[in-house]
Amino acid sequence: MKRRRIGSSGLPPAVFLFAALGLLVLIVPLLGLLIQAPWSNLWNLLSTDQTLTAIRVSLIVSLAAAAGSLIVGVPLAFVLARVEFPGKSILRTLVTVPLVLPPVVTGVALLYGFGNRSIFGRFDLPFSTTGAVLAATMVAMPFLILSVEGALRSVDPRFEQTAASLGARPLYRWWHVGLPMIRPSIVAGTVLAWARALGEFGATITFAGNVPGVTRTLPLEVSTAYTNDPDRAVALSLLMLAVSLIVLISLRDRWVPRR
Amino acid sequence: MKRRRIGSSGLPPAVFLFAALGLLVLIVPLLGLLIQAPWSNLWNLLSTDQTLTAIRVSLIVSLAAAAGSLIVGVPLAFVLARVEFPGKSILRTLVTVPLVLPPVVTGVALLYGFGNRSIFGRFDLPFSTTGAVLAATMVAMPFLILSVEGALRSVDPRFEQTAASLGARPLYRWWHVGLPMIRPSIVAGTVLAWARALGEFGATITFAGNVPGVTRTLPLEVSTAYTNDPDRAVALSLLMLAVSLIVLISLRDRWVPRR
Amino acid sequence: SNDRTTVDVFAASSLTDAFSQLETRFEQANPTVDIRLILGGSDTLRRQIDDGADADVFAPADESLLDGLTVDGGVINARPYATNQVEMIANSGVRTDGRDLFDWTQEGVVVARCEEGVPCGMATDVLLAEIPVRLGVVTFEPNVREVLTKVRLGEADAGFVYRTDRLSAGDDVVDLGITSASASVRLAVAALSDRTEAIAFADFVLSDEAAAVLQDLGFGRP
Amino acid sequence: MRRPRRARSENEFVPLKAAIEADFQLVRADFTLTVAFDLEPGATLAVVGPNGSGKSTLLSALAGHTPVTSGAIRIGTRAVDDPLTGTFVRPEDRAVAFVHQEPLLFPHLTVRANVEFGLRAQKVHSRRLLAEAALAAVGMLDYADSKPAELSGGQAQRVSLARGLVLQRSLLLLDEPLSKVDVSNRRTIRKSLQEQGQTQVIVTHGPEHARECDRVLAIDNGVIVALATPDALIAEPPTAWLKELFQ
Amino acid sequence: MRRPRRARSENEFVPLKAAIEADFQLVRADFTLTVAFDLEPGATLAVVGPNGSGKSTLLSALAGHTPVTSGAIRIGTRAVDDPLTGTFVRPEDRAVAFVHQEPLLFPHLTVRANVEFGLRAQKVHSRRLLAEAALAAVGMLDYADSKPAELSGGQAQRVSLARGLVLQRSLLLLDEPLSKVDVSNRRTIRKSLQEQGQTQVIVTHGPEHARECDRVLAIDNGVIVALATPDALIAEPPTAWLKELFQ
Ligand SMILES: Nc1ncnc2c1ncn2[C@@H]1O[C@H](COP(=O)(O)OP(=O)(O)OP(=O)(O)O)[C@@H](O)[C@H]1O
Ligand SMILES: Nc1ncnc2c1ncn2[C@@H]1O[C@H](COP(=O)(O)OP(=O)(O)OP(=O)(O)O)[C@@H](O)[C@H]1O
Ligand SMILES: [Mg+2]
Ligand SMILES: [Mg+2]
Repeated sequence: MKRRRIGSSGLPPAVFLFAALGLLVLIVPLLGLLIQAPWSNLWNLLSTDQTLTAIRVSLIVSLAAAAGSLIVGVPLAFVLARVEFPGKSILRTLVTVPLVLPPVVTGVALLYGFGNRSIFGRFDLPFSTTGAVLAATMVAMPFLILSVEGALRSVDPRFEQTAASLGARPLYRWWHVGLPMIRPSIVAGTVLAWARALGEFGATITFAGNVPGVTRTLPLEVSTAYTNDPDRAVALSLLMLAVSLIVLISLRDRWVPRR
Repeated sequence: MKRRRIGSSGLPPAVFLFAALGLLVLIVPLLGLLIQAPWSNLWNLLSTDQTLTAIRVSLIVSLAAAAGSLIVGVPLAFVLARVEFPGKSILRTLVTVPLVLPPVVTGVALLYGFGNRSIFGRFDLPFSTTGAVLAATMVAMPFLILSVEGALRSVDPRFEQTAASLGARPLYRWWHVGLPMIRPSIVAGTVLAWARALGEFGATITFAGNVPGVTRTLPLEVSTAYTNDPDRAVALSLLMLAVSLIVLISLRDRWVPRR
Repeated sequence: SNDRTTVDVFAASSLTDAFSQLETRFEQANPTVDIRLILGGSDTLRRQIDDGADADVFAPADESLLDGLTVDGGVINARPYATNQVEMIANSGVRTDGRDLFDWTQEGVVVARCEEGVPCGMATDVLLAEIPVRLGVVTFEPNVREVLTKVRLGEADAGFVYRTDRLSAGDDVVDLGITSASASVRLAVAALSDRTEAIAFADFVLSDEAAAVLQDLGFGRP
Repeated sequence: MRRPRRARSENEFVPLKAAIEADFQLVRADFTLTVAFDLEPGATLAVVGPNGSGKSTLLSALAGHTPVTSGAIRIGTRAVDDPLTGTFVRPEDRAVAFVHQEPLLFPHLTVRANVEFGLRAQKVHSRRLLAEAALAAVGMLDYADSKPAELSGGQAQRVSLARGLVLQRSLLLLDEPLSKVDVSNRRTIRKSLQEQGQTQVIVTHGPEHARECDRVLAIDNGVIVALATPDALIAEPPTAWLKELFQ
Repeated sequence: MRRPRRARSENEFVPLKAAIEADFQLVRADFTLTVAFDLEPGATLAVVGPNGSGKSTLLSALAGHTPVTSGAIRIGTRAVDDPLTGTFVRPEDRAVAFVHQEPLLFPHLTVRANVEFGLRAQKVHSRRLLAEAALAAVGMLDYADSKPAELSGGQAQRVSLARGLVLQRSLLLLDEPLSKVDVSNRRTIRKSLQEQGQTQVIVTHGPEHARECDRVLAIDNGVIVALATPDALIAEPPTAWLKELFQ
C-alpha cells in the first residue's frame, strides 16, 4: 500500500513545476499578510462590540445567501443542463453575468430592479438585511450554478434512465439519483457560493448601504477600517481568514468524499 | 425525435418552480439595468478615446490573467486532486482563500507579498499592467482550480490506468488522456476565471492603482464614471455586458460539447 | 440601550475620525441618543438619500453635495462648520533635499491623487491649475484615505491629501509645502428630518466644543 | 398529445403476464431497426444476433428509452408508443423491468439499497424481505452491505439483475444478463428465471440460454432474419450465423 | 527504493514471448489473493473461477495496477514487483498488453485513435497500417471513424481488444475479452489469438476458450484450486465447480 503512494501520482514532473508556480502566486501574498499582521495587538483590535456585530451580520447574510443559492441555484442548474428550449444559450450566459459585472454595477442593477424606485414596484429592500442577502445571493449564485452544471454534464444519463425503468417518477428520481450522484459538486458549489457571499463588498454597499448591525458585514467593516485604522483592517482580515478556513476545512473533510 | 424532446427532460415540476425563482433573482436586476439605460445617448457616452483605452487595458489584463490561471491553475488542480501529502487539506483551502477575502484585503495582501516594500524583495509591480494582471490572476485562479478539481474527482481513474498499460508515460498520459477527458471543465473554468478577471475591481485598485492606460480597466473606469457621470457608468456596464456575452456565448457553443 | 433613540448620520468616510469623536461626545452629553454613523463615499451616500434612504443627518465631504437636496418638499438648511485644504505630501523615505519639488516626472515615480469628480479630486485639480507641478505616473484613487494609505506604505512616492490626513499620518509622510488656500473644500452639515435629536446633533457639529475637536484634527474655520 | 400520467393505477391494468405486440421502425443516424413480432403472455423470447445488429436498441424501444419513429408497440392491453396517435408511455409507467447490458448500479447506494430502489420508489411494503430474497436468488446476499465499487464484474451484474427481478413486473427485458456470470451461477440463475413465469425478452450470445426459451428472434443489421422455436432453428438454421450459434 | 525509469530500452530486453514467475500474496480489505505459478514463454493460460474469486485482481497485479503485498512477480527476465527489494516496475514499463474486463475506450478519441493510442505513445511508425490490421482482425475496421459512444456493447469490447493486441507485446493479459462478443466473431477472434504465439493469460467464463489453452489455472476465493492441462481437468475435475464448467 505504502509503496504505491510514494511518487506514484502518475503525474509528469512538469505538472509539479507549474503547480508550484501557481501556488506561489496564491501563497506569497497570504504569507505577507500573516507576517506583517499586528499579532501583539490583535486581541485589542478585535475585541469590540462592533466586531462582534459585524461577525453576526456577516454570518447571517452569507449563510442565508448560500442557502438561497442552493435552493434555487441547483434547480436552475438542472434546467440549464437538461432542458432544451429556444434562447437557452443566451439565458445560460445571462446567469453567469454577475460574475463579469463589477460589483458596483451589480449593485446599481439591483437598485434598478429591486430598489425603492424600481420600475417593478417598491420592495423596501435597500438598507435592510434582506437586501444585503439579495445582493450576496445574486453575486454568489452563479458560482453554484456553474459548478453544478459542469458536474451534470459529465454524469452518465443512463443512471437516471435506469431509475425510470425501476418505476421511479421524476421527483423521486431527481432526489434519489440525480442529486446524490453529483453531491460532491453541490457541496463544493455551495461552499464556493458561501465564500463568495462572505467576501462580498461592492454590490452590498451600493445596494444595501453600510448600516451598522444591519448591512455592515465584515468586508464593509474591513473597508471602513482600512481608510482609518489599517492595523484593524488587517486584524479583521485575519479574522475572516480564520473563520473561512475553519468552515472550509471542516466541510471539506466531512462532506466531500475522497475517491 | 421531436416527440422525445417535448417535456421529457425527466425533471419534476418543483424543480422548474425553484429554477424560475432563481432566474428571477438574476434576471430582474439586469432587466432594470437594460430598461433604464441611456440608450439614445449611448454612442456619445462610449465613443471616447478613454473608453477605447480602458477596453484595451481590460482585454489585455483579463486575457493575461485567464491564460496565467490556465497555465498554472490546471497543474495545481491536478496535484491537489491526485497527490497525497501531509497538510494537503490546509493547502487546498488556502487556495480558495482569495474567494473569501474581500478584494481590498487581497489587494493589501498583494502589497505585502509583491509590493515595493514587500519583505520578499522589490518587484516594481504596483501601478504596472503586470501588477494588474497579478491581482486579477490571484482573484481569478481559484475559480479555475475548483472547477477543474471537481471534475477530476469524478473521472474514472481506470482510464489513465489503461493508458499506462498501453505504454504511455506520465506526460503523454496527462496530455492525451487526463486533460482531454476533463476538457469541458477546463474550458468552463477558464471562462469563469476570465469573467472574474474582467470584473475585478477591489484588488486591482488597491494593489495596482488607477493609472489611465496602464491599470485603469473597465471596472475602474465604471467606478470613476459612477461618481461623475452615472449615465456613462451604466453605458460602460452595458458595454462590459455585451463584450462578455459575446465571448461567453461564442465559447459555450464552440468549445463546450453537448452530451 | 434599547430605549435609546437612534439617529442615522450619513457621513463621508474621509470624516470618520472627526465624526467618531463627535459621536462619543454627543452621546456622553445625551445618553438617550444613539448616533449611528453610516459611512461611505459622499456621492454614494447622496445617491442613497436621493433613492429614499432614511437619513437624519447628512455630512458629505463638500458642501456642494448638499445642493438641491429637498426633504418633504422643503429645501434643507446646509450649515458650514469647517474647511479642509489639499496639500502635496511625500513618503518620508523619499529624498526631497536637492530635488525640484515641482518635477515628479522621473522614471518610476508614482504620484497618487483622488479621482476626478470626488471633492478632494476637484480641490486637487484647482491646486494643480494654480501650481503647475509636473507629474509622471499618476494613479487616481477613489477616495483621499486611499491616497494617504498608498503614500504612507511607500507604494506611491507622493500624493495630494487633505491637511487633516497629513496630520493623522504623523511621521510617515512629509509636507512638501505645496498648497493653496483656494484648493480647499468647505464642509457643511444638514439635518434631513425634523426630529429634535437630528437637529440637536447638527447643532452640536456647529458648537464650540465640536470646533475644538475639529481644530485639533487640522480642520480650518469656515 | 401525451397521455395523462397516472401510472400507479395503470400498472394494475397490466396482467401479471403481459403480451407484446411490436411492429415498428426506429431510425437513428446510420442505423435503422425494423421489427414486427407478437409475444403471448408468459412466453420467453430469446433475441440473438451479431454485435451491433440492434438487440439492445430493440429492448430500449420496448422499455421506453428510445421512442420509435413509426409503427407502434403494445404491452399488455395498451399502446405504449404510437407516434400516429401521439401516445408515449414513459419508462416508469410501462410496468416492465429492464436490465441494461451494463450493471449501472447506483454508485452512492449499497447493494441492498440498489435492490430496494424500485420498491422504495413505488412505496412497496416489506422491501427488506423482498430485496434479500432477490439477492439470495442471484447468490449475492453476502454482499448486501457492500458498495458497488467493491464488487467484481460478475458480482455487479448479478446485483443489477436482482434489482430488476425484485420488482416482479409482468414483462422482463434482460440485455445479456449473464455475460460475466460464472457457469455455476449462470445455470442456477437461468433456472430461477425459467420459474418466474413472467413474459421475458432476453438478449443473449449464449446458445444454451437461447435453447431454453420458447421462441428465438434472430436479427441482423436491424432486420428480423428468423422468428421460430429453438428446435426449428436448430433443425433448419436459416442463416450461416444461426448455424454457427447452435452448432 | 524504485528502479530507475528507462522502460523504452528495457522493453527490448524482454523476449517476444515472456515467461511469468508469480509467487505472491495480495491483501485488500476483506480479500486476500495467494497465488504461485510459473508460465513458460509462449504458453497460454486460462484463468477460471467463480465471480469474485480474484481473477481480475490477479491480472491487475501482473499488469502493475495493484502492487503485491509480499512475494514477487517476474516477467521475462526481470523482477517487476518485489516488495523485499523495493522493486516496482510501473505498468507502462512492463511490456505487457492488458485488456480490462470493461472496454474503457477513451471517449474523446475515435475508434482508430483509440487503437493507435499505444503506438503513438511509443512513437511506433506505420501506426495507421498496424491499427487497421488490428481493427480488421476483430472485424471493426468499418467503425474506425466512429466515436466509442456510438458502438454497441460487443463492438466496444472488440475495439478494446484490438487496442491491446496492436502493441504486439510479449505478454497478453486478457480479462474476459469476449464476454459480449457474438459467437461467430468469438470463434474468429479465438483463432487469431491462438495464432499470435505470445504468452497469454486469459480470464474466461467460457469452457470452449479454456479448453483451447495450454493450461488452466482455477482459483476460488483467492486461492489456487487447480493448475493443470485442460484435458487433465476435464478427465478428473478436482472441484464440483470445475466439473460444472466443463460438463
Ligand atoms: N448512442 C448511439 N449512437 C449512434 N449509434 C449507436 C448508438 N448506440 C448504438 N449504435 C449503433 O446502433 C447499432 C445497434 O446497436 P445495439 O447496441 O442495438 O447492438 P446490439 O445488437 O445490442 O449489439 P451487442 O451484441 O454488441 O450488444 C450498432 O450499429 C451501433 O453501432
Ligand atoms: N475496488 C475494490 N475494493 C474492494 N474490494 C474489491 C474491489 N474490487 C474487487 N473487490 C473484491 O475482491 C474480490 C475479487 O474480485 P475480482 O474482481 O478479482 O474477481 P473476479 O474473479 O475477477 O470476478 P468476476 O468473474 O466477477 O470478474 C471480490 O470479492 C470483490 O468483491
Ligand atoms: Mg447490446
Ligand atoms: Mg473480473
